[in-house]
Amino acid sequence: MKISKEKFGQSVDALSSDYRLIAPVSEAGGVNYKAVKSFSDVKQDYLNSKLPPKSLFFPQHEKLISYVKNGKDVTVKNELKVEKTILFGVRPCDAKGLLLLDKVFKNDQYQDPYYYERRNNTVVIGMACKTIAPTCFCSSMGLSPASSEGADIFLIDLGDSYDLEIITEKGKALLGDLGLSELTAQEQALVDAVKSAQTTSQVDVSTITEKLDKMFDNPYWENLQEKCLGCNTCSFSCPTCHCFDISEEVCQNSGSRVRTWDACMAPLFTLHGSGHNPRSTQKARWRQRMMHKFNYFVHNNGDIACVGCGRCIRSCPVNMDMRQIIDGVNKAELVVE
Amino acid sequence: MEQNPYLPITMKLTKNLVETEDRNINTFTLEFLNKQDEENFKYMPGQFAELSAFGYGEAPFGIATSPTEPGILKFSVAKVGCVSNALHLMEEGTMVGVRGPMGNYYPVEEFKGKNLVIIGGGFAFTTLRALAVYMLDPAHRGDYGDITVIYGARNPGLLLYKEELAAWENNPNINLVTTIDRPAEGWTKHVGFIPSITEQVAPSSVNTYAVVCGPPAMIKFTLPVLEKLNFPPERIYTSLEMRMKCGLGICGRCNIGTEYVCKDGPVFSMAQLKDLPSEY
Amino acid sequence: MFMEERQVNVSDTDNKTYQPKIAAFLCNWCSYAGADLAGVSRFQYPATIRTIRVPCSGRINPLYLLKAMANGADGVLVSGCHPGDCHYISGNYVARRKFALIKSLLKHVGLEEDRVSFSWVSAAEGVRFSEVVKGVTERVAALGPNNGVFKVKDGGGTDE
Amino acid sequence: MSSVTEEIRETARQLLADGKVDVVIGYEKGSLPLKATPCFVRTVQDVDKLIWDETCENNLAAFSYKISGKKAIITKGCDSRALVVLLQENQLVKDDLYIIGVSCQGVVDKRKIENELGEIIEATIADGKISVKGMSGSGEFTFAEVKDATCQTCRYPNPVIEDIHLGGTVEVPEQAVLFADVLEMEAKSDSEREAYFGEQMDKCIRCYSCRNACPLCYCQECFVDCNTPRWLTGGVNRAENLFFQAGRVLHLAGRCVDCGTCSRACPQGVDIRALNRKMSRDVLEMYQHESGISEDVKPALNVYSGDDPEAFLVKE
Repeated sequence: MKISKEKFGQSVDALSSDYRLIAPVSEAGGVNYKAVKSFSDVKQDYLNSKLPPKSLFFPQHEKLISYVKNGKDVTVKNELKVEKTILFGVRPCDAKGLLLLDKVFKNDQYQDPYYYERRNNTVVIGMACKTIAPTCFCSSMGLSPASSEGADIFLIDLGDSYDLEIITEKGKALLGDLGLSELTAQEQALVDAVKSAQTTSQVDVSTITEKLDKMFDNPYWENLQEKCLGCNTCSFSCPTCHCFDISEEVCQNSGSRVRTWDACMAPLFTLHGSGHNPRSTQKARWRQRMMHKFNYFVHNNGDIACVGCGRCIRSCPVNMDMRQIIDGVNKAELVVE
Repeated sequence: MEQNPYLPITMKLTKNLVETEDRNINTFTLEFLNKQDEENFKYMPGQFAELSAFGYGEAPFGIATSPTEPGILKFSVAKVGCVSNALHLMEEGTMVGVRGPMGNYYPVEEFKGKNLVIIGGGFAFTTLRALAVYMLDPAHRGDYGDITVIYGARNPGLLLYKEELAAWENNPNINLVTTIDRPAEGWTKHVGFIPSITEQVAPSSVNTYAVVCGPPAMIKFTLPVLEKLNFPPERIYTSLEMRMKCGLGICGRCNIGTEYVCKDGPVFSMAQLKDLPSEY
Repeated sequence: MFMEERQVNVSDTDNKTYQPKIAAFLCNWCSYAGADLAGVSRFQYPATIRTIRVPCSGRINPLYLLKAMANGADGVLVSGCHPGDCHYISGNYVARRKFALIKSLLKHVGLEEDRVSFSWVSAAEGVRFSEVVKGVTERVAALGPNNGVFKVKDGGGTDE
Repeated sequence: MSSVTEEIRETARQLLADGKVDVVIGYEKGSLPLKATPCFVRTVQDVDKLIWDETCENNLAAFSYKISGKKAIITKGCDSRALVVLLQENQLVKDDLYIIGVSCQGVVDKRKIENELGEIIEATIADGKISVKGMSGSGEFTFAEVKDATCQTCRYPNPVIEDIHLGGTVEVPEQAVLFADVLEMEAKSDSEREAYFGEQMDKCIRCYSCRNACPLCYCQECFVDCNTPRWLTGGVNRAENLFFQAGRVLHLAGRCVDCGTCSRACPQGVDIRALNRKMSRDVLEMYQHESGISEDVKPALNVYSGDDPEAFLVKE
């Protein structure tokens, strides 16, 4: 079904007293998700954001609690603040990324309130990709440039209008009755073309989990990571990476406990107070990265923790290419004990 | 909204006791401020908690008390980093934060009707103490067979809980063996490393479980001894340490393979560990 | 000694009459004694400095100055021995090169030049010490509270 | 294939076959167009992976102290300067090092191309022309148009230290004014500079790729990771990002060899180099020192002179 961009914008803007609108905008570092005042400020033609929208639910730096000390006493305050939000223009890979993060922030025992309160108060409007970058490989990860998984409302850009699909109840509740019209034959053809598109770049992950089950001690890891600088670029730009650190920020008698993004690529990540480090080499850290995404996560959550957005490939300073590494795993010879 | 697992309860530090002669380990006694907090803090021996020194940070420590000791929690902490240093310097009466209890615990249900040998080295004795106290409690003692504790330290001054150890010496419900690495003046008990002492004094492995905690080197050399004594891996338990931040299985640093030590551990049987990558 | 993790907030803009707060890193062998002399000789100078004694101006790490600014100091004063008079022979000579570069870089990134001051004051120069503090205070006061490029607002959180 | 590539392969083959080195650190073709990637060749069979062209942008000196054993390193002018500093600072054992010098025309700045044509699908380099098929169109560039900013002001394209030199040398173009970019920045007002660097710092996500790519950032514990004392909070904002960058730049003052690898590594396109260049200019102007030119010249901040400039002192 179709809605004109103008009308859609009006509907979204009409909600501005209850919801803030987060959408892609152009800024110095590239396109990113930021709060915008009106729908007209939203950037419509973008490949994908430079950084994934995960920071909306899991900010790079956030206060968990704050406290004030008074002599030997202390008062502790919960710092959780939530605003109702419309997150507009999320690409299929990132929407799927959010579904994967949902599984991280809620496990068999705990639920992370900071993430979930924000998540529950946000409506995700997905947007199909009409252009596909050579480094995109979402089709290999069970997605496609037009997969609506993870979105509450899903749009396909038709120029002056959108093809609009309500995916969830939450999406339905947000916009109410929009007065959608039928697509013309020409538009239908365009929608069909977008829906049938696949990424040009593909890798095979069909057997990777089982393969990795047997690869912890494989020599494949030995030289894989030699050129890796150990920076956090790939993790920070990944829609599913979620490791974090908790630290203290203090000023005189008051302070707060904050969490900040951390990454398994950093040597300090696992360093014990005693000086012992269970993952003391970059080899162990890369193995952890691959194992976590393609094996441990699958065993624990039933899904591969990679969505094929290609950001890590685009931003790596030494051209560590996830597709090649996956390929390498597929080709690696198993060591028979 | 559900309870926020990042929000600590405040507890009062009622005692900051220097535990060892080298002044490297202190035992903190914390008091619950109200009944509600205590009721919410239901724990078992082997679990840990995240202790906050407000202004310095938060770190995970094993709970040294047993749930049979109401009203308080105790932690024995070595001075290694920023949080532990701050705790050591803390005046009695100061409020500290506690999040927990976290992780799993020693399988005291599975131990029922069995003999137990508890083997500890150095300051890893904290949750083992909790386990021993739990089982020695009159309400539970009848559930278990013989209890043997083998506890070693480098020298007599480094043994934790000296008064308690002295009391156990004379307690017919528990067989305590203490050892130090090298002979020392005034020391009349065992001298030697834990693996060799274990070989000498360990009870028969028949119907017996072993719980081993200590520095990696001690564990490494004690396991073969237990194997030699015919303890199967399913009946050897240990508690692991990892760098942890959230304690909730989310922050991503304490995993060994698919298992998060904070959430799925810290107590593992040797049989479980054999199936996991050797990354700890 | 174990280093205190605690951060000290040296900024306090609530005062009605604005008095800048200046973190003063003073060499133990000269400027610190100079400040002492100014004190016992009752040479007046504004109570704007918070003295941090260092063993030598050569001990100054650029991060000290950045951290002071980040925590909200309105100004920073570094003072050491006159060239040639270093207790450790050459500490201040080595420091001098560093200081020139620090000053130049901070100006380059847009920090007001007068927020960071360097001087040589000997143990005998009590009067001069008070003059330096007066001068630095005047210039920093003229700039007003630190809202500069290094000042971290609200503990540093951007929370989004 | 360029003749230098041939020579590199031949030299590497000899070195490995003769057992003179355990590993040759060089470049191979990357997975993306116009991107070479560091590679570590340990066997004669792998030697043919090695390449040399305008896409070899990483500073391989950054790997020199991470890789153990005897190693040969393909070394550009800037890489060689970094090696000199590392040798001066005792981070390397000279006997373990075999420096294969190559003169460098400069490297391609992919971002310049991507800004015009979108993500690159295909590209070829031939006869000084770069033909590119991008997501939003095709185009052809001369090498000069897309040369990395660092390389445009490079004064040391030829290695300053080497065990063997391969290929020809590159003539150093005369620069009328050194550090023209820094002078231009200095000429701006304080608030203009503040605005410029502020915008740059806003982009920074503190991934530390600049630090990790830098051959001279080898501290065991970087000040940003230190927790006693904790210099920086985890906050990612203008002020703290500038604290990080300024702290890093000051630590590199008088050491930075202006290879520009920090700026190239940055995924966010932060102009980190502008800060380093400022320090390099100051060091040159005030102390007449350029780092990493000769092992015999002591680093600027390790020495002093009685009449070093003191213009920075208070007037009192």
